[in-house]
Amino acid sequence: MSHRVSVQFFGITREIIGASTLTLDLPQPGRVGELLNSLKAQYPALSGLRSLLVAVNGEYAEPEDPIQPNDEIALIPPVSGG
Amino acid sequence: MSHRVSVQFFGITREIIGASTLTLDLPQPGRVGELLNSLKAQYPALSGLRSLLVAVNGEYAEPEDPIQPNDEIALIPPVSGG
Amino acid sequence: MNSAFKYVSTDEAGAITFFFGTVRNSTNSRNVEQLEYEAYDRMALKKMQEIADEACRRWNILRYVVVHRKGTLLTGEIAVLVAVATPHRADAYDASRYIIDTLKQTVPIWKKEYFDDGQVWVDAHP
Amino acid sequence: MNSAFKYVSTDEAGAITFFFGTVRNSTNSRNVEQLEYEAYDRMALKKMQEIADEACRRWNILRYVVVHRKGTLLTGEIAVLVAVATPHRADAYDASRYIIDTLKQTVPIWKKEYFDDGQVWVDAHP
Repeated sequence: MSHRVSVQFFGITREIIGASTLTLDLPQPGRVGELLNSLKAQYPALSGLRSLLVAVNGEYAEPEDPIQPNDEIALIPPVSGG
Repeated sequence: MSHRVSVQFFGITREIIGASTLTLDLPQPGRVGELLNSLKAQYPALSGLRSLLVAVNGEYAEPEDPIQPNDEIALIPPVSGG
Repeated sequence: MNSAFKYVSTDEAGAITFFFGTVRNSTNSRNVEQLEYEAYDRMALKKMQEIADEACRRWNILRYVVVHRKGTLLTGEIAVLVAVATPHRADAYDASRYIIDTLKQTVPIWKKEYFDDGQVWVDAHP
Repeated sequence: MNSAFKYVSTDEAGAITFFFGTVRNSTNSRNVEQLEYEAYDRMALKKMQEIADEACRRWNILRYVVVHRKGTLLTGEIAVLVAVATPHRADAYDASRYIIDTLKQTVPIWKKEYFDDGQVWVDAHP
């Protein structure tokens, strides 16, 4: 059983993926670490980044955190504001 | 032998002395410490200040520094700018 | 800037600090022609509010303004503004520095530098 | 303030700090109605220049402005302004703080606070 999640991309990850949003199938219940691994497998250039975090509903998440349907998911490459 | 020096006063020392400028006779060669002692003797309220420095030609001076005729002398009570 | 100053001014303030992050014309002696900032808006605003709230817990802050621009910026333009008003100056300096340091570490905003010979997402790679 | 900002702005600057010392409406919970600043002008200008020169030796400062007002100031008015532009922000914060801290310790300017029930030369007595 799986569920679909929509993932947002910004900055260099948007350019690596070639899209601002992707809809992915994740095993249910998905975890942040699984999402990251699946994306890194499909887009090896992601592994070359200095860091790569996942935000769930606008909060930085840990690899073991679950992903629920309708969560707002975003990939966060190294930030450089300011 | 003595010489006359003109001394400027600011802030609380101006109010204690009751003048912005005084002309004093100092033994020649006068020293900063002598000037201070002479003023404190005449105006005991000066001794109640948290600090009292003398500037000679716009520079903080030590008690043993000499005072020459035509030096610009000022009494400097505790500063409180800013 | 004037409106930020008016906003943070208050009769209880003895100190007001402003920090402006501006677009520098060079990085590692390469010539920067322009910058582009991209933000994850919803999370960026939330994180900036969290940082300001934490600063208000740590220091005696009367008023503050935190603004980050996005889109294309040219050399000399202001990218970020942090204004803090406090009764005493140590708090204004410390809070301002905490806000900008933490903002740079945690707020999801990304900067791309455009050089005459290419473009780079800042700090993306080791 | 705008003219100070324009003056310190430069394409090599990545950080600009402003410090404003403003007239607070109370000291030790006494109500301050107004302030009066008196200065030994010649020496104050000399000392402020020395402080700025020393800051330029210690930090990589591109431009700076240091202004102190004198005479009568009301609550909320700006008494002192320190603006510093540097390539990187740590220098702008450190230099700004050095300048205002040293100015307060060494520049011959005196502040008199007027309360509803009297007046006091600040810090004059132990």
